[in-house]
Amino acid sequence: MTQPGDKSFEADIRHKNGRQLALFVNLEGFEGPIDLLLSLARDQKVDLTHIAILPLAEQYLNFISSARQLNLEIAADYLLMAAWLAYLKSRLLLPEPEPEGDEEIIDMADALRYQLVRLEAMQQAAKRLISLPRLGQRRFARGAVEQLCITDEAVWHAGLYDLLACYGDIRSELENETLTISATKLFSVEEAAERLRHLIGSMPDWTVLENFLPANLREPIDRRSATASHFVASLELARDGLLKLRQDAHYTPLYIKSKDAP
Amino acid sequence: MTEKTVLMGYAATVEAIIFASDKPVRERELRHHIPDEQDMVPIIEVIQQRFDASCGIELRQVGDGWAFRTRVEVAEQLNQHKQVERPLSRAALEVLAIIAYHQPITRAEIEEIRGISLSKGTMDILLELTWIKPRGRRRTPGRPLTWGTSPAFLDHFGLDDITDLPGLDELKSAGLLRKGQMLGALMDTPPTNQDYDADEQGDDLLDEKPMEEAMFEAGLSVNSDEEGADA
Amino acid sequence: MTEKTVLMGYAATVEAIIFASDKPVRERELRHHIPDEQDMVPIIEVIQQRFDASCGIELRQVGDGWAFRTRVEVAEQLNQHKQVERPLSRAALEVLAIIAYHQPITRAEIEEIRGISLSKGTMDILLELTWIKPRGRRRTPGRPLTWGTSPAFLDHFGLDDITDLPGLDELKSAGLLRKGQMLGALMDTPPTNQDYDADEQGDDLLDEKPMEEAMFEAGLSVNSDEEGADA
Repeated sequence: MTQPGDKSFEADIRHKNGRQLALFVNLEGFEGPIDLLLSLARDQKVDLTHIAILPLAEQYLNFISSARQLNLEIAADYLLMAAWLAYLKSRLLLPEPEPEGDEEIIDMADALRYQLVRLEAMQQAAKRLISLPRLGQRRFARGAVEQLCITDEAVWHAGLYDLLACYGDIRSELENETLTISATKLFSVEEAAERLRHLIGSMPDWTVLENFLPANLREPIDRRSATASHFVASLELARDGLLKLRQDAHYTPLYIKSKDAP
Repeated sequence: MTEKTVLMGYAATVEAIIFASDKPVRERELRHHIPDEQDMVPIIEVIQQRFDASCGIELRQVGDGWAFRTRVEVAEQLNQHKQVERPLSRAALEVLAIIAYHQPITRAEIEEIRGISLSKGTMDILLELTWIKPRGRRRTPGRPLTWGTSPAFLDHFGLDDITDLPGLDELKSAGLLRKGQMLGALMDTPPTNQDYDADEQGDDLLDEKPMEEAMFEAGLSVNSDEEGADA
Repeated sequence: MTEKTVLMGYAATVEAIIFASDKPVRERELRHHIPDEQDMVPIIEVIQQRFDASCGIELRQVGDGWAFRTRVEVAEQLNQHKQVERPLSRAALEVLAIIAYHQPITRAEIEEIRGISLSKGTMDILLELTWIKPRGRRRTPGRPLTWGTSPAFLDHFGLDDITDLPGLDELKSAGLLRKGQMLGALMDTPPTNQDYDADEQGDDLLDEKPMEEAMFEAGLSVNSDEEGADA
């Protein structure tokens, strides 16, 4: 369904490339990769539902690679799309796709077309929306408001936005405060030494140091803190002659054992 | 087009201009919108005919300009209820937001979150607006009264359900958590909508006359000689 | 007093209340000023007769309320009154259109349609303009909040109802109001269409149909063999 290689068309695209780069020196004018693809697709001047995906993919890839040659910073979204299109292109170019893979690749091309058509529809809807006779532009409300009667509507005025923004502020302040609390959750070396002193007696044989870490460490930062403080504590206890340390090779687990153990 | 139709067309324009203006419109200004040879008087007559005595509004000459005003008879009848709209105080808005997100919540807990004690008037205003209501008592020593939002609150803020309030993550992504945004990744605060389920089903814990006590706590005087104050 | 006179009297009151305000007045508010047994419809009819097409002002229904607005036909004459407004960014406008046509819709779904993540501040602006509001939570894991448009949106864009959105029917029958991500879905995990069925409020602007039907309606060929189409 997708015809690779309408030669004159591709030449046309190459010809256009320079102009396009001049037009969009960077990608900031686009609302994401689909938006960029859509803009490229519009240049083909065909019904989007029948747009040929292969030349479009090539155009996008050329565009991105030219932008890279110019050392423009390209957001990850665009690169991800480029990778995906490169894959799609390679599949579309396979001389004889195996039967079951064929359908999948057609689905992918159709899916891309659908995304383009849908976004195009929404962009047009946005234009129609903004050109409606809007209040304050082509329709007007009463200019001289009269205070007449407000019976059950609140005397005090507050909108949803006010409420949410207010709560946002409250929470922001709370979060700032909680940070200090969470910082104290980190393990001190003294605590770790205390734990090890208590636990080491119940471990008769060599045991990996990590087994001595508290079980309820959910956050990675807590875990790292506990590992560090337990390591330092084990060095201190070994120095004081309370336990023995063993490591078989660089970067391998650290074992500890009570000095009383056999 | 008949002369009448043309006249009606000018009248429509003049009507709209006066309607949209925030102060009386001078005849000189109105003249910009109609041809020089057109007399103003018949246009005003057309409008006054539409806004005749049966209408709630009239076209009136105010100083050297024209304005629409509510007819005195209608206004008098309506002004019996006249109230002036004022923005809710910051304190009241804060308390309301905290109650909305943390309900059922006790007065002490509200004070704890705000780090400041509640002044009498604040709960008072919210109660008067019928935006908050007692939600039963906590099963803790002292059995403190808890507060929650009312259906009137949902109605005023255009919400179908209290769970429609955006959670913390959603506030953050909407750009409404202005400070402390960088902490998001570290903190991982639980979503607030869990809070609603967490507490005991507030409403069935209500004692007999919660409203009275509630109003008392909120600093409102209550006539305690009859039992009419049941919620 | 004849029945007609009584009706005219109510109409005058209702007219005055709506006319006095620059915001839509809710029908519930109007009801406070007329007897319970009085039907609202004939009152509105009386008013609409007065403010007929020859008038520069019209009575418009806005959600569950009413407002007087100048008629579009006289707009050209009113040009000098145009409000200066901050132009909406392209992103904000696109997001507004997507919310309007796809509501209720989650943030993630908006991002899927645009193929890019929403920057902070976009939703914020729309919320501050009071054009969007929360529309309940999806019954899917994480219970994400959905968004829709508000009565203020209808008022601003001069729509009686959300079904009056320009081109809504064509978009719907072209299958272009389908949520969900196509590319990502194909790239990694199969799409889970059932996620979108279970909307809490159930008042999407379209019937939920699987994505492949949407693509079919959009004029895209889909292999209709049993196996191929269930991606």
